[in-house]
Order: sequence, then structure tokens, then C-alpha cells
Amino acid sequence: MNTPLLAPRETFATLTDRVSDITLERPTGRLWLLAFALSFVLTAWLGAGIVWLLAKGVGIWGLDMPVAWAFAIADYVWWIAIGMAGTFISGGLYLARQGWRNALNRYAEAMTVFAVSVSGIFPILHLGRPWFFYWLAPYPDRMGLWPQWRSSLFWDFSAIVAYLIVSVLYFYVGLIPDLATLRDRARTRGKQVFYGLLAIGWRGEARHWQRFETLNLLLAAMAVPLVFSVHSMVALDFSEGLLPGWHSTIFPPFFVAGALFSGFGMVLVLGIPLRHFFGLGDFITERHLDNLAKLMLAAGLFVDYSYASEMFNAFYSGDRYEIAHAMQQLTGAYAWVYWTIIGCNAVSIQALWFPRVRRSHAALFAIALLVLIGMWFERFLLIVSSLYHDFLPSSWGMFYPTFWDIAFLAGSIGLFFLLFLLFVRLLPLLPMFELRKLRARLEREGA
Amino acid sequence: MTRPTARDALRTRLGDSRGPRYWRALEEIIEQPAWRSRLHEAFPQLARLEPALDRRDFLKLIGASLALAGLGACSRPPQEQIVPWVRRPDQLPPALPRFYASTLACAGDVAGVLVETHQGRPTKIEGNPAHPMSLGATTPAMQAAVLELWDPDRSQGPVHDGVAASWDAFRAEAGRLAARFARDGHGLHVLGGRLDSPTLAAQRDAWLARFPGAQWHAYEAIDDDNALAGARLAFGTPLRTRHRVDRARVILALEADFLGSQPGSLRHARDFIAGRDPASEEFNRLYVVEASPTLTGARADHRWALDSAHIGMVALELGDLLGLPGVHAPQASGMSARRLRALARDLADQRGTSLVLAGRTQPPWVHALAHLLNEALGNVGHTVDYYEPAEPWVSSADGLRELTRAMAAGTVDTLLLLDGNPLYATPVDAQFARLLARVPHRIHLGLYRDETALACQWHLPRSHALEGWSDLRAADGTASPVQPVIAPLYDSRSTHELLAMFLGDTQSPRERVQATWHADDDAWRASLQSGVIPHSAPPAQHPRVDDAFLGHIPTPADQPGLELLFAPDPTVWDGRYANNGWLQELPKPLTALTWSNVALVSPELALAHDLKNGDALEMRIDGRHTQAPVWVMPGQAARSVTVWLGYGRRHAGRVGGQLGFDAYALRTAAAPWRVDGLRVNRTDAHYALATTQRHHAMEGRAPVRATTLDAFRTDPAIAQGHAQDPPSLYPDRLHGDYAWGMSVDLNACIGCGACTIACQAENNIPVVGAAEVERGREMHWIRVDRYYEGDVRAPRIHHQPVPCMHCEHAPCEVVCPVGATVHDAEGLNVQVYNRCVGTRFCSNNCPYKVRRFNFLQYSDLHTETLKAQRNPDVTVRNRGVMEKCTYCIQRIETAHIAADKAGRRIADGEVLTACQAVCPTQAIVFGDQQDPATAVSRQKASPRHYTLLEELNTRPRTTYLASIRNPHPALEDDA
Amino acid sequence: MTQIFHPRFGLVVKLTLLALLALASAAVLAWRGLTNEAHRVGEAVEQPVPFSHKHHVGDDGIDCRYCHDTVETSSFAGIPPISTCMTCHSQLYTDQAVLQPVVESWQRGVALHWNRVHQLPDFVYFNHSIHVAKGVGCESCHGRVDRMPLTLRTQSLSMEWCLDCHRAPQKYLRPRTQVFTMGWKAKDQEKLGLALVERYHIDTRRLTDCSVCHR
Amino acid sequence: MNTPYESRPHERGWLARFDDAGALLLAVRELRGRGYTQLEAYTPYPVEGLAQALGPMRNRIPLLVLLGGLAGGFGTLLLQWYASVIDYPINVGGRPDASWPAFIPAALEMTILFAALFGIVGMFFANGLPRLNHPLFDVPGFEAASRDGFFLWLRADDPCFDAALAHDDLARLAPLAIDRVGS
Repeated sequence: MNTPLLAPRETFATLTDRVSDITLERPTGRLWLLAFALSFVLTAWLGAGIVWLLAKGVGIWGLDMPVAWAFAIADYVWWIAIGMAGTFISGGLYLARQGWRNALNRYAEAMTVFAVSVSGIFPILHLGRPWFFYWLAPYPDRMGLWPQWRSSLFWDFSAIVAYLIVSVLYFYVGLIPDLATLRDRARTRGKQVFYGLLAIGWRGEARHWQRFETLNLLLAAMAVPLVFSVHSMVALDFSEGLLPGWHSTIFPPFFVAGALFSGFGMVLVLGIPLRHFFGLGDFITERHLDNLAKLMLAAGLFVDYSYASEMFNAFYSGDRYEIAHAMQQLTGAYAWVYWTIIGCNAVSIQALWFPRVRRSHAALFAIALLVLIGMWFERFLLIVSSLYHDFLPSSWGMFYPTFWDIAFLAGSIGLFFLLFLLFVRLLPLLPMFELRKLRARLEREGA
Repeated sequence: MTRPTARDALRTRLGDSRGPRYWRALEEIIEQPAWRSRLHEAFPQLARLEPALDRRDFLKLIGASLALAGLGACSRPPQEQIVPWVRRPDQLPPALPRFYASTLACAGDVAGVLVETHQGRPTKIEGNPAHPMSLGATTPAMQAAVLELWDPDRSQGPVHDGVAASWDAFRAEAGRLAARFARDGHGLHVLGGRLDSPTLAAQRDAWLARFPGAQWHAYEAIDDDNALAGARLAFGTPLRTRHRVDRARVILALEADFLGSQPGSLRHARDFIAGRDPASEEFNRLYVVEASPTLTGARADHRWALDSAHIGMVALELGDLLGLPGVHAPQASGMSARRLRALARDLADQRGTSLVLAGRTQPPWVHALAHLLNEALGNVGHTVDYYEPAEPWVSSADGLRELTRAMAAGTVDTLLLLDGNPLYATPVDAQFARLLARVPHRIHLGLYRDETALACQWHLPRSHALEGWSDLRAADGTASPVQPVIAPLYDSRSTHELLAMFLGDTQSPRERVQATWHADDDAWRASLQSGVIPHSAPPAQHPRVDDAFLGHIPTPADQPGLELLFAPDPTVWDGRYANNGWLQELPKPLTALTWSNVALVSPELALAHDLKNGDALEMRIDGRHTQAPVWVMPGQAARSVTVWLGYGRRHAGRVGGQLGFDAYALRTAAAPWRVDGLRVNRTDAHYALATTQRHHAMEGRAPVRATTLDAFRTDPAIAQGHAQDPPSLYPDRLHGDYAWGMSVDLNACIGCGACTIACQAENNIPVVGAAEVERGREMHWIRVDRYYEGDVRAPRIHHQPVPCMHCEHAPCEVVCPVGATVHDAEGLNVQVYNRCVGTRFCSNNCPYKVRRFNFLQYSDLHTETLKAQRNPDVTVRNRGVMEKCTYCIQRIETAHIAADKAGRRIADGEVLTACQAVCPTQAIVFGDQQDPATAVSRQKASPRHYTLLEELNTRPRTTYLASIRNPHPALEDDA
Repeated sequence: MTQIFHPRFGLVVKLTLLALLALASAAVLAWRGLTNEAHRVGEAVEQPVPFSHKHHVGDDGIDCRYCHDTVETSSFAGIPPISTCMTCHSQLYTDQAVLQPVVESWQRGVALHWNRVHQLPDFVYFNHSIHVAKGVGCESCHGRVDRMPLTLRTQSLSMEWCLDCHRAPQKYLRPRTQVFTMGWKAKDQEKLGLALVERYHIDTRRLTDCSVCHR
Repeated sequence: MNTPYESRPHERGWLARFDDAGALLLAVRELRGRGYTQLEAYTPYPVEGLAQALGPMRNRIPLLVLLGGLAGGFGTLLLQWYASVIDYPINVGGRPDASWPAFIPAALEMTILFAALFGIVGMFFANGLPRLNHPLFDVPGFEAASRDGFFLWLRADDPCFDAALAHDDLARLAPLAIDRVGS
């Protein structure tokens, strides 16, 4: 497919105006208000859940012995995984000099920031005594105690903290030039002050640009290992355990692939409507969607490979517990979850081999949605299937979700979209300065 | 073509699940529409998933949980106060616990105990090693006596016509009544319970003398009438039997649960296990013939399921084979000749060292026959002897019949109900409630304001056994004193005091009991200290059996239908412990059920009616009917359905009300134990049953290792896995002065569950309630796992107590991000509650799943009496923290401090864990495994020693000794 | 294009950021100060009777164990029963107003409510007898009570503080004979301490184990 | 209306606008040729080579990132070692006190975190941000710098700056417009 990455008619001026007008001029649509109201209601549900949780304890969830982790952790892993794609697109593709990333990286990064923030809620509220979460951080306390450094939960804690801070700053730094644009184009005093403060006086001086570019390059170079490490840590939260199904060395790459997979799914789920409602066809072209679809397929195939290798290893190992666990997945109480996952994550994506499917936005959107669902179920199964049947048959049990388990899942989705909708209204959807850069490059290449 | 009958279907399916292979969960054999039910399991419809807002019963149970409990940490702790004595009583320093010898009568059994008190608060019961029927052990019910004492629902003051009254008011009333009946006692009736207190017996005689014509009835829902009636058949007088199980080499139990629900079980269990040491030459063999599996059946070398009606026939056939004159079975029992011949030969070979016991559920003539067999086998004087009960035996059935007849006739003017709940605990056909209403004056003395109390004009609170003076006689006739360890918490009186009130007896309670024994003060003090009254047991007799009873043995009507059996509930007994949270939550042996009773049905019956656990079963038997949740019981005789008494209480208190179903509604005074002609049909309703174990198959993982005696003798190491620990990457960290370790002998464990409840009492473990247990959130630190093996109809049953393993390479410790669970120098895996933030990773990573989490605020921080019950040496855990077995670290530290102050080492046996102390068979041994001389080291040196899940190389400090069975050589294949 | 912000506004912004930072850290410190102790070190505690250790120990030279008589045998040092007070005060200062509560308590037989000075959380199991037996002087934790007109706390009693001694007991140990003396000083504490660790068989390996204090 | 030729007290120099990056680049080279040193160029996107053309510049960002990374990484390793070997050694699951493999993950995360923080803070400082008020913001039309305008600022503090000459030099480069900076 060789449609240009940026419609030829878009000049510096036009593209700047079109993108900035979405935030500055365009009136708030009814559809946006509707979506906002909906996500607000869901978020309120989450809020109620949090209050009730703090009042009563994690017992309001369906947790039990032996299944002491379930929905909340599944939600956490799912969200943080979704976060990954944003960083990968803005960092990884930047390093790979993929020009087509420019149109995507802004909202993808926004997605990252919000997804990571939302995911961060869960590990904290999941504690029996959430108000002591800071005991995971090393600080000189009156007890003369330290965190237990060997625990993957501590590794994960440091990983989330680092990831959250870095991704927020990375997002903000990338925004500064565009904020300057908004400042300069804003007509009302209020907007000028708002964007003026955020732009901290950026003027686009050549040496500033120089340092800015160096930093961006270095941040990108660090963001990539960061996300990979973060997802490896998340994987270690399980594989440090000795449970059959958890105690596995393939988890880190497996998780990274899964994260990319669901992340691209979310990028599509967000991008297709954005493109449609804000008429961004000139910037998010067919070619962008096509590339995303291909990436999602690639990541998906890797995930499917790890499903296969998981099964193979289980039986190849000859370990009684591993085999039993594999059989439980295939035929046990949660087999239906397993087959749902296979349907969503293995079967559905095969359609992406066909260009016609990749070109149909509806199909793409649907498949991306399936992938997101499949990946949630995958996290759920991964956690519960190992816990509910472990070593001693006497302690085998089941997990039954409660009203509040559902509330936290739905609520977190609400919160995510609440934040994303605000982003859509207040910040530029596309990185204007990078598009201008791209335009210039295309011209140079054209000439 | 014709469909095969359900029975055939079962046989074919069972066919391939026989033999050594372990069978899976029952549902898998009786194929349910599997995946649908599983779908339901995985995600049941939201209807089930309450938002926990309307948890009335739950809230009632734990008391309103304080909102944002832990956030209290964000404010300054309150100013504490110290309140000194004005005049300190002359005693030990306040912080050291004291022990008082006393005696408890619980669940039909009597044993001497030591009551541990802290600053005058009884907190824990231990067995009295000096008492022959305890030897240091106690039953679960005795452990729970402390909670009963502190139960906030206890009746706290006299009530007259529903309004609070005073004892003075009642004393006046008593005076009037005494005056009225002084000349002619007709119309004055007393209904008491089992007469096992000599002092009470004396007062009874005084009563009958003081009020000529008055009547004294005794009723117990769970009585031993059959045994005594049987003795009367055999000997002419109702002698009591003493069994010397330790001397027996071959034991035949005819539905006799002598390790469980029968009096003297503690001593019998100790003796029985003493006779099963694989190291010694002597190793007894136990045959059990019973309809419904019991703890005794579970330990049997041969357990043969047979409907209760035909068990007598087995005894007859046996007598026939042994060539007893005049003994022949009018009807075949259905027991295979092969088994009978083997059994007969085995018994005959062991003349004088064999033993035949009959259970309380068997009719008198079976007991008589058992006596005859023992006589024929020359066991009398060796494994069994008899004694004349000091207190006259009054038949429970007669007592109830006479009273109800009198009430019906309207000749009862005043009825004094001494501590009992006949309104609830009497057979439905006695119509006690209706008749009681006709009695003009009704006076009830009891611990609770129960059903009966509410039906009486006068309700008087009874003092708890730990609050008053008395004496009790144990199963072997030994009498022992009961002394108060705390002044009555409420305005209550003991039974003796109440009777004294009528009798105008002005002695102090202590004097009265002391007087019964004509003991001078020194002797009395001595017996108070030892907890036993010397030479109080009646002498042994060896009477001849008069076999005249053989003449008129009723032939069981050979009915094709089902038989209904009644049994005391394993934990709440006849219902008297319904309000005791510890007992309610103690998993019942073999089923691991809590908070409810069930109808036990055989797999065959389940298949025939397509029943699965929890289905509501409609039970009808000539006019009487009720609905009960089903429990499919492996090893249940095909046509027997067993129901447990003691549930369906209406006014038990905030804990015990509205649980299970009332089995008395099916019971008749004429046939209290078994009745034919039961008709059942399945309804669509379903009960949610709270079990602590959902899967009873070992899945080929052999957590329990068992072998036969012969196999063990040929290869002692047969049960062992690796010789020594597999290698590890980690350096061996040096130990401290001690290396605490525990060994659990599965060959000794009888699965009674006393360890679980003793641990609960010692370690302030909260009760969580049925709903939470159903979710799998029970808090017990030591659980007893049950596994079934082999044929569903005749499974082998294994028990395995599982506390924390205290692994040297503990998986739980590595994954805790705050270091709330770490190791100490002496090898304990310690859980630091105040550091725990509750990630629960430790529990996920524990292969033994012994960790327990406070998902909600379980421990009651409000009810004063419950706070007073707690062990001050153990932290009370709040919500959000993990907890688990600590090896009773508080006891270790106490010993440590004592030894360190004296500059000596802690002696072996100086530290007893709560589970170890209570165990009737001494299956649990604890100590320093570094020192080869200690008991625990010797145990761990045994060839039967093995480690649970040793392939994980967690290096547990808690290890096991394999269990040994001793089947008859000719019946190897036939469990 | 025109300026949006006044020249000095930039400074204002930077200052605000700094202020916020300072505020946050101040809040944290304040919170930590509040949450840990019921009352601060050196803060005299209100008592029903202004009992003076200075007078009884310093001036009269009464031994600690005369009142705190279970300190050597039990985890609890023991707060004297009123009868102990009355051994002297049935004769001395009987008419003093300050002693009224004690006298009343004695006559009426109602207990006197003292306020705790040294207060530990419920999950800490401190045992006086073992500390005394191993040569930890009263003074080491309670300070110079012989100089306290009103009893107050001289040590933080925080876990860190406990650990300080449990990690290196030799820094504080004294001979058993000197446990109850006030103001005792060793010539060479380090040398003596190590000797005492030996003599009293103090297993330093387990002194910092959680199980020693928490159950 | 004032002519550009007379000089003023608050003279800050001239701002010339060019129609594309190429023209701007040429202009910069030209003026550098004439010996001007205090030049600043403003573009709507980073233009390659422009900064270099403006003269030698110090870009210490990479160094800062390196330092931050080292500090974060080794600092974390050190802290973990100190805490678990020196300060409070505890037997955790029988593992050695200094479990180096287990110390690495956190160290890695902190390496990246601190590297990023140092880099970002460094960029702000080096670029003199935040700078909410700037003389250029007074120049009409400068807002185009963030849209499609390419500007060159010839600063008055340039040693060889003379208002008139500088204006002519700029005018010779055929800019779209020349405006006075400051007043």
C-alpha cells in the first residue's frame, strides 16, 4: 500500500490549523458529552467501590483461599499491558525511524499515561491494608525496616513507579512545542494563560530544538528497555512463584508480546473513531491502520506461539503438576475461558492476513475489540487457573466474582475513557511539530 | 433395547475405579452434566453475588465491623491506664497463667481437665494427665467449653413470665413449693439429664425423701440405654462395661464408635493406638461393621458397610461359626462367608486378647450377644470387665415416657427442668411442647434462654461448669471434682444450689460436694490438686452371661425399603452446642462440613435418585417428614440414610439459630436410633453447604503415604521418598541454639479434629461464619485433610493434619515485599502481623496452602466477654493481615524466658504446642530436632518418616510418619 | 503578538512550585510526628496523685523492687497496690491533700487509675524479668527516675530504639548487681559489655529476630 | 511611526522572517560570514543543521543522562546491599543476605528513572525554561514561529551590532519582514 503518510494538500499552515482548531475552536459535540457522561457514571461506580473497599476490606471481592488473587490483578496486568503500545509506538518506532508513527504517537502516549495511571490503582487497593502501601518503598522509618528486596512485588513496585513517572514526563516533553502552538493561536485570554503556562515559554529556538531532539532520542532509547523491563517485572510477579503454570521462564517475553498485542488493539479501538469523528483521514491514513493491523497480527502470532509452547513445555516437562495444570486449562472448570481466549487471540486475528479485512475499518475495530477481551480473559485465566488447583488436592477451590469485582473492572474502564475524553478536548490529538517535520522531510524526499 | 438400571451403571463405572488407583471427586464418577455445572462454578449468575451490604447474619456474628479499621493507625493511640489492686490477693505475679484441675462433662463424655487462667480469666482447657479418662487429652467439645463460658448469649438473670426477676423472688417461690409438697410430693416432677454427678445423685435421693411421691425423670437425647439394657439382658443387672483396648490384639466393633462418639473415647483412642506401633511385635487389627462411616470405621483395617438392621445378624453368624451353643442367625446378614470365616478364625486365635464391642445404636440383644462373645472368647477379665454403676441407672426412654404420660394425664403440677432443652431435643411423637403447656408450674434452669426456657414461667440461669462446684463420674467409674475457676459471670446458680434451695440445704456449694465424699480438708485439697478422687472407681466384676436372651431375638423384617439412622452431630452433639461458634465451624470428621447437618446417603442411592451434595431431599416416614440437604457419603451402606441430630434450633442465640434441619422431627421415642420404611424423593431446591475441603481424591500425588504391615516389615523404607534432602543452590544457614521441628504420625491420627479447635482456642483464631467458610475463608491454622481411596462403596479413609510446615527454604518468605514473613534463628517461619500489608502472594506461593487471610474484620473487637476469653500472649489480628500456624511461639518464648533466666536449656517436652497437648493419640510431637535425644528427633529417624511435597525441596520442619494398615492376610484385597 | 505574562510572573510560578514541595514534605513530617507516640518524650504525664520518684527513690532511697515487686519474676514490672503505699502513708503525711486520692482509695477500696507513661503497642511483647535477668538497668530505658519529680519518658520506645540495644547489647549491659542502681557507669563499657554477653549467655543471633518481641 | 534607523535605549535587535527553512539557513550562514555571533533562529519544527550554523553550542544532555543512570543504578544496588547485609540482615527463605541477582531488577528500573529525570531537568535548565515572558513575544507576527514562520533574531548585544547596518544586512537577505525587538 503506497498512499502517502500525509495527504499532499496539508501544508505547515493547514495542518497546524486543522489540528489545533480541534482543541481551540471546535465546539463540544453532543456525542462527546454523551460518552463523557457514561464514563463519569462508571467512574462514580468505581469511586463507590473504593469507599466500600476501604470500609470493609478486600473481602468484598470474591477472593478466597486458595484463589487469593483474581479480578483486581487481572485488571492491573491488562491495563498496564495496554499502556505498553503507546510507549512502543513513540519510542520504538521513533528509533526505527518509522515516519508513520508521527500521526499516532500523541494519542498513543496519552493512552499509555492513562492506562498506567488506572492500572496503578489496583495493586494498591488490592492490599489488605492499602494505607500502608508506602512500606514497599525504601525510606528511613522508625521501625528500622526495609522492603524485602527479593520479592518480585517490590521489583514491580519500582517498575511501575519508574514507568509512570517516565511516561508522564515523556508525554509532557513531547507536548511542549504543540502547547506553544496552542498558546500562540489561542484567542481567549483564558486559553492563552492555560496553554501559556503549560508551554513554559517554548519559542522554538534552533538550539532549544537541538537539545529537545537529543533528549527525545535518549528518552526513546530508554523508554523501550523500560517498557520491556516493566512487563518482564509484571511477568515475574507470577513466575517468581512456584505454582504450576506460573513458574515459567517464558513469561517475560510472553507478557511483552501480550502487552504489545492488547496495546495495538487499544490503539486501533481509539484511533478508528478518532479518525472518523475528527476527520483526521489526512493524517491517520489507510496506511497507518494497515501497519497497525500488521503489527497486531505479528504480536498476536507471537502470543499464540507462547500458548503453544506453554502447552508443549507442560507435557514435555513430564512434571506431574505442570501436566495437571495444562489439563485443567484444556478441560477443567475454566476450560471455557481458555477456549474463549483461543477464539479471540488466535482464531480471530487470522483474518488480518487478508488486505480486504485490514482495509475494512469495521472489521479492524471488531477484531481489535475481540483482542482486548481475549487478553483480559487471558490474564484472568493465567492467575486463577494456577491458583484454584495447586499442589494439594485438599486445598483446591474455586473463584466466584462478586458485584464489586465487576464494579472495579467496569469502573476502571470508565475512568480511562474519562481521562481520554478530557485529553481529546484539551490537548492536540496529533503532534503538530512532528507532522510539520514530516511534511518537510517528504518535500525534501519529493524534491 | 433396555436401559441398564442405575445400579448396573454404577457398578460398571465403579468397576474401573477399583483397586489401587485413587478415584476422583464423586461427581466425576456419577457423571453430572459436567461442563454446565462448571460454567456455573466459574461464573455463577450475579444473583448469588450479594454486594455484602445485607449480611445481617454475618454482621450479627462478628459484630458491626469498624469502618476504616486500619485508618485508626493515622491518629495518636489512646492514653492507656494502669489500675493497681487496692489489696493484691496473695497469688503468683499477675502475668503468669495458672492451671486449675477440674472436670468437664461434654457430649456424653467425662474427662479431667486443667483450666488455664490469666489474671483469673479462664482462657484455655488442657487435659488432665492424671485423669485416667483424659491422660492429658480432651475432646473438641471440652476445648470449646471456654467459649461457652464467655458466650455473650448466655442467660444472665432469672426471668419470670418473660420479665426480668430476681433470685430472691424465686427463693420465695421455691419456699412456697417446698412447703406445698413437703407432705405429699405427688405432682412435683423433676426432669434432669444424665445422672453422672454423685453429688447430684445424693441430692436426688434427698429430694425423693423430702418430697414423698415426687418423681425424678432423666432424659438424654443421646443415651446409652441399649448398652445398659443389653447388660441387664446378659447379667440380670445393668452393669457398665470397661474396655481395655490396649490389651486387645483383634477388635470387632459392631457399629461401635469407640474412638469417636462413645464415652471414654479419649482413653480408648490412646489405648488403641498404643497397640499399633509398627516398631513393636504387637500390632492390633480392627474390624468394623457399620452402616455409616465413623472415625472408628475410618481407622479400621477392615471396614464393612452393612445396614444397621443386619449387624446383629453378623454377630449371630459369628457366634455360630465360633460354635457358641444356641447361637444361630434366623436370617442371613449378607456378609460374605469368606469375611466371616477369616474374622472368626482371627478372633478365635486371639483368645483372651480379642474384643467385641457393640454400639449405642444397636438393640440390647446385640450388646448382650457381644458380652456372650467376649465371654466365649475368654476376654472377660483381660480386655473387658464390668462394674456396678454407683449411681442407679435410669433409662432415658422410660424417663421421657413416664413424664409425658403423667403430663398427658394432667397429674403434673410443677415441673422442674434441670438443664436440658426437652422442648427441642425430644422425639416429635412425644409432643413435649403441647404437653408442657398443660403443666401449671414450669421452672427451667439452663445456660441459655432456649426453646424450653421460653415455654416456662420461670427461667433460671445456670452457672457454667467452670463457675461452680460439683463432681462427675467418668466412663470407667472414676470420680473427680469440679471446682470453680471464676466467680459466676452472671446472676446464675448451679443445679446443686437450685436443688438445695428447695431442700433447705444451707451448706456452701463446696461443703456439699466435699460432704458427698466424706473427705477431710487435706484429702479434699489433694484430690483438687490431682483432679481425681482416689479409689472412687467401683471394683471390677466378672459375672457370667445368662444366654436366655437368645431365645427371643427379633428377626428383622426384611424390608426392601430404606432405613433411617439417627446419630449425634459430630460437633454440636444433641444441639446443646448450637451457639458455640468454634464447634459450629469445626469441620465435621469425614465430611469437612461446617455450620449444618445433612442426610448422609450412599453413592448407590445418590445415583438412583440423581442426587448430588446439597440437593434438598424430601424424607417421609409414616407421617413424619422433613427436608434435608443431601451428602453423598462414600462407604455408606446402600440402603441406609443417616441424619445428624442437633440442628434446626429456633432459639439458640445469635450464632446457632436457623442452621440445618431438625432431625428430631423424624425421630420417635420407640425407635430412637433406626427405623425402616423411609421414603425419599429429590426436590429441585438446593442448599449451600459450607465445607472446608472440596476435593477428597489424592490425584496420585500421595500426600498421605500408607502401606500394610507386611509390606512395611519386608521393606521398612517403603514409605520413604528421597533418603536425604535434594541438593540446593542456597547455603545452609546456621541454626540457633534450638531447631524447632514437628512430626505428625499419620498412623496415630484418628482425625478427631481436636487439634484444630485447640489451636483456635490457644491462638485467638476468629470464627468467620457459614457464608465465609462457603467462600473458602475459614481461619483454622491446622486443618485435618481427608482423602478417600479405592472403591466408593468401601473406600479407605485417610486423615492428615496440616499445620504450617515452617520450611527452611520457605517459598512464602521470598515473595513478601515488606518482609512480613521471615525466618528466625531457631527455624520458625514467623508471620509479623504488624508489618503485613496483605499482598497475599505468600499464600499463593505456599504449596501447602496453610496460610489464612483476614479478608474482613473477623475478630470481634467489641464484645467484652469474647475479649476476656482471648489468650493475652497472642496478638489479635485485624482485617487485612495474613496469619498462620506459629508453632505456638508464645509457648516457646515463655519457655525460652524461663530457661534463659535460669541459665539452662529448654528441656524436651517443656514446650507443648496446643495441637500436640490436646491430641488423644499423641500423633503430634514437637521439639528441638537438632538434639538427637528428643522425641521429635527419634520420630524423624523412623523409617516411616517422609516429607510432604518433598520434590519441591522446601525443607519443611513439619514432617510426617506414614500410616500402617494391618489387614487380615486372607483379606488383603478387601478393605 | 503580545505578552501573556508579566515579567515577574515567571518568578511567582517557580516560587509556588517550591512552596508546594516544602508544604508536602512538612505535611509528611507532621503526620509522622503525630502517629507514633501517645505523648512525647520529656512530657510529664498527668497523674491522679503527683507521685514523685525523685522523692521516693532519690531522697528516701527506696529500692525499685519495693514497689515494682514483680519486675524480676514477670513480664509486668508491677504497679504497687495501695496497700504498699499505706505501709508508710498510714503514718506519714496522712493529712496531705495530695495524698487524699490514695487514702480514699484505701478506705473505699476503689482502685486508683494511673496513666501509663511507658506504653507499647499490643503486638509488642516486652518482658521485664528477662531484661533484668540479663543485666539491663532500669535506667537504660526509664532514665534517671531518681531525678524525676513527675515521671516522664526519656526514650522514644520506637522499634529502632529497641533494635539499637538488641543489635549491640554490650553497649548497655551492666552487672546484675547494678541493675537497680541509678547513675551507674562502667569504666570500659564496651569491654565489660562483651564479657557480660558471654557470662549471661545472651544469644545475640536471635536478638533481632521478629519472634523475640512479636507474637 | 518611527523609522528603523535611529537607535533606542531598550534596543534588542532585529527580527527577520523568512519564508522557509532553506532561506533562513542561507541567511544565518551569510550573517555568520559577516561576523555576527549573537544570532537566534526560530522555526516551527527542528531544522537540521540550523543550530550548528548558528555557531558552536554546548549540548550536555547525553552526559547528564549517563550520570543520572549511573547514580540511580549503583545507588539502588548500594542501598539494597547495605540494608540487607549491614543494617538488618534477616533470613528470608534461606537465601543469602546479599542476593545480587535479586537486587538487579530494581536497580535497572532506577537507572532508567534517574537517567530520564536528569535528562529532562537538564534540558529545561539548558534551554532556560520556564521563561514565560520574553521580548520576542512582543513582536507582531512572531506567533507564526509555532506555525509556519521561520525567524532570525539579530541580537543587539552582538559586539558588531549597529541598528542601521544590521537592518541593512538583514534587508539584503530578502526576508518577508523585519521587525524591531524591544522598544
